[in-house]
Amino acid sequence: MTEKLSNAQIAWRAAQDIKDGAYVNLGIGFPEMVAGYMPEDREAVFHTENGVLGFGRNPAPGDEDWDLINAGKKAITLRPGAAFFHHADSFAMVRGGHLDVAILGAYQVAQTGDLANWSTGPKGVPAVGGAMDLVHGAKRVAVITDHVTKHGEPKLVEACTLPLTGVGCVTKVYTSFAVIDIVDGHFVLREKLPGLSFDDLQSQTGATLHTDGDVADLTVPEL
Amino acid sequence: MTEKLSNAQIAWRAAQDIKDGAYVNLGIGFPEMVAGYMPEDREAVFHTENGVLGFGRNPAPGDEDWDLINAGKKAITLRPGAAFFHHADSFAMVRGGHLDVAILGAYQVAQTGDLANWSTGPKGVPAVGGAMDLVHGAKRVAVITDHVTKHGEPKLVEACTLPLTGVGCVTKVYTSFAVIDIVDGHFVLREKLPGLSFDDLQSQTGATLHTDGDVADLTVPEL
Amino acid sequence: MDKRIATLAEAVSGIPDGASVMIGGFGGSGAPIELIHALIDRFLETGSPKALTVINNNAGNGHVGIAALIEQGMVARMVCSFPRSADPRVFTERYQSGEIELELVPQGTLAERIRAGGAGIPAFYTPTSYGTDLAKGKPVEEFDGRPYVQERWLKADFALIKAEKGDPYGNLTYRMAARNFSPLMATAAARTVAQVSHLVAAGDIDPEAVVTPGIFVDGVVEVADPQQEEELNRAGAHHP
Amino acid sequence: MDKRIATLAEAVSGIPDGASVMIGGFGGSGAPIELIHALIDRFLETGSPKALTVINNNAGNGHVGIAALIEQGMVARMVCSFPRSADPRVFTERYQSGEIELELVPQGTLAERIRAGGAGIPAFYTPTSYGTDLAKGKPVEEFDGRPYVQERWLKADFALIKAEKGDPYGNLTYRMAARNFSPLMATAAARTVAQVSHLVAAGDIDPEAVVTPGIFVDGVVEVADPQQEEELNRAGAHHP
Repeated sequence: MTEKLSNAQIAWRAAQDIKDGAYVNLGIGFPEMVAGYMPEDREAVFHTENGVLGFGRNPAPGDEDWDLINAGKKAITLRPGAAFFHHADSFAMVRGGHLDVAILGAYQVAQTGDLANWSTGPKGVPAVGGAMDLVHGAKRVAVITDHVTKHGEPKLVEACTLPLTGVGCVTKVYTSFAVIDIVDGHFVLREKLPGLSFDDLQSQTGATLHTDGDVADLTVPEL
Repeated sequence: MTEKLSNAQIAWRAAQDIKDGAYVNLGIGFPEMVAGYMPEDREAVFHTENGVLGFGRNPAPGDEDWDLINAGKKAITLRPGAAFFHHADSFAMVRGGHLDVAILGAYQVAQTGDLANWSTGPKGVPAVGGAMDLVHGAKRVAVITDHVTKHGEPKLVEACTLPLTGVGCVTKVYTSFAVIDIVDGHFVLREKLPGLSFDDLQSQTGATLHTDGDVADLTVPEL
Repeated sequence: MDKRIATLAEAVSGIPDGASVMIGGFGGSGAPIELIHALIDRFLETGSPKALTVINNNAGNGHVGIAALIEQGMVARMVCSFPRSADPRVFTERYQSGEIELELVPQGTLAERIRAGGAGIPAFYTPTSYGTDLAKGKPVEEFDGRPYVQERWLKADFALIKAEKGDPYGNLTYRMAARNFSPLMATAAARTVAQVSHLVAAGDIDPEAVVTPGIFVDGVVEVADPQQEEELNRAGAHHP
Repeated sequence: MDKRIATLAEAVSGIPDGASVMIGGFGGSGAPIELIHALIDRFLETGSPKALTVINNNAGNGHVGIAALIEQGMVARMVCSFPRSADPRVFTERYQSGEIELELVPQGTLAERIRAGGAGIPAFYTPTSYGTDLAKGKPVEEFDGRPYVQERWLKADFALIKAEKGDPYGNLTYRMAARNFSPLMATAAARTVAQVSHLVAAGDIDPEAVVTPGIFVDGVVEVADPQQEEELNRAGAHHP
């Protein structure tokens, strides 16, 4: 079993690439962790689909106001400079290219940038939420994900086999093993865990890994 | 020279058909007079394209606030229950069918309901404003106008010769001589000045006048 | 001008079988619980309305609000973006048994379709859903070299929404993230009724602060201390 | 986050020759006179920017604001709905001499095109202008048996707007009917600068009262006692 990053560590790594002053949307669930690892000298403004810009940490249990929630229906708090707006204005921000980055989870990411993250197939109740809007709206769409599924199958693939969320939309993937850019239809490896060989990483990746100059060590703090 | 209604009297007559509780947009200039003749027991809410609902009379000279104007750039006042909104919301009200009636001026009205009221031809600087939106938005589009031009030419015609504002949009015309409905591509005379014969009215009208039952006397107060 | 309605029962009295009803709210925030429950109470007394099409971001949670509406068998069709919740069992069972039809719409497209319905825009183009299963059968057009999907406006017979303040002209304000879809739905329904937590006099809402101008609202009914869906569900509430 | 800009000169420094500039205001209400005059002053000092495309409801009045911008020969093209005013001579002369090109757009279509630009909607359908000269050359499509004209989004390189309050995050409120096109233009320009009558601290604008959220604004510059175009014109003012 290869050493791998925890979800917290993947989130930490993704947070390091968010610039000061960025407007950011974090997908429901795992991506929400990214907010907790912003470098202290940078300020990002977080957007949630349901009409809040500039929200902060979750309140302490018992302090929730359930009219003040995020897209994942978790209670949030406001930071100075926050604003409320309706859903059409909220998605004008998304679709209109006003968000600097959206960080989403994934079932599969293809080397073409295609993303599958909303449906695992015809069984069950389909639910899409705002993901299809985010992938075609934010200036930069990044994915955070385990490198492989629970069953050890690659999540980074040549072409998605699951229903697509968007076509050619993802440009960066932070996984439990590596940091990978998507450039011109290729996975370009930028960072990998120091204890993992290139060949081992390739064997757990469903499409060819390219390099373009040095591959840096992916180093993250204990969290 | 035939007796004819003054602009104030035409405006008065149009005002009598505005129902209590109606949302109303009045075109720039002459149509603005209609607001002054609303029956006292009825309340209409007036809309102006530039983002005000529920405005009232013009302020006294010297009391103007030039950030509070109507589409004709005249200073206005607010009534209780007024609201401000931006231009896209304002035209959502217009285009979305939320106004009960728009009352506009006209160069020509055709028996088909076509309206020409924005351009007298290629000379001069063209200017359209909100007229083209209003004619396809309000639930009812009425015109107030002199029955003939200054040169005695009919303004009610078979087909407009001036550039159109809208196609098949007008359903009622209040003129200096008559009140006329537009029904299935015909002018249907509802009221005429008592001193004017049908034949005389027809001779000053550029398309066939139809009747459908009695033609009432068009009676208005001295104003 | 007086759009005040005295009772919840009266507020929901005009909704017939087969009507399409937009219901405000995102999860529990903004859910007009009292209006929904009044509609259920009417159904329990009279057997109507049923076979409703309900438009909401979600498809109910637990056994109150929209979930309770579904549980009573009043809903034939849901239009929503995310029919999952902490406790989505009521919808899930009806959906899987084929009793309820689902039209799944991306959230931003749902918002924009409703806005378009209210703004008289019959169709628009969006990059959202291009190349996905949700774009199947929809016209695609290229603008400036990029493909877009054509989407149609969405209107409804009724909108039931929750607001914070309302006046007799129908002007409304909202409370925090409870705003969400409600200002859009108010514009897109033939008849919009708002339950307001504070019914105030004309002139008591600053014209600058009005979020939904009264032209979009047909009736306001005061519900002074409204129930919050999330709190009801945490308490395990059922309606009725 | 600090979007405050110290001076008007700095606020307009990045606008190059040939840029498209949305300018807020409807007639004099909402016209960002000081930003426009700062742009003129820059031009008088440096000869730039020129050959601008200006998007505004009107085309200037008298000899201040947009009229003064036109009078200096800085404008190559106007996009507007109503290029008439109490004193439209400056525009009229340049238009009739062929020095300025005019794109005439119905007012509601202008507003909706700008909103579409900000909302990522490349095209939409409207009943407005169907069958008229202003629809010539535009695609027409029928929906539900009624014909509609296809209109494209409108974006700009810059937006110069006037607001009432602004905070360092760029959140804005407006004053009465001075709101008009400005909230839309803020969304549709690559860079939006607002002159604000009151620059307040972060947190001093109630999140419920924000009309333009800061995400749409790149810079705010305080102009504590702004000039009002209508008042300037009534006083016969010229700039410079």
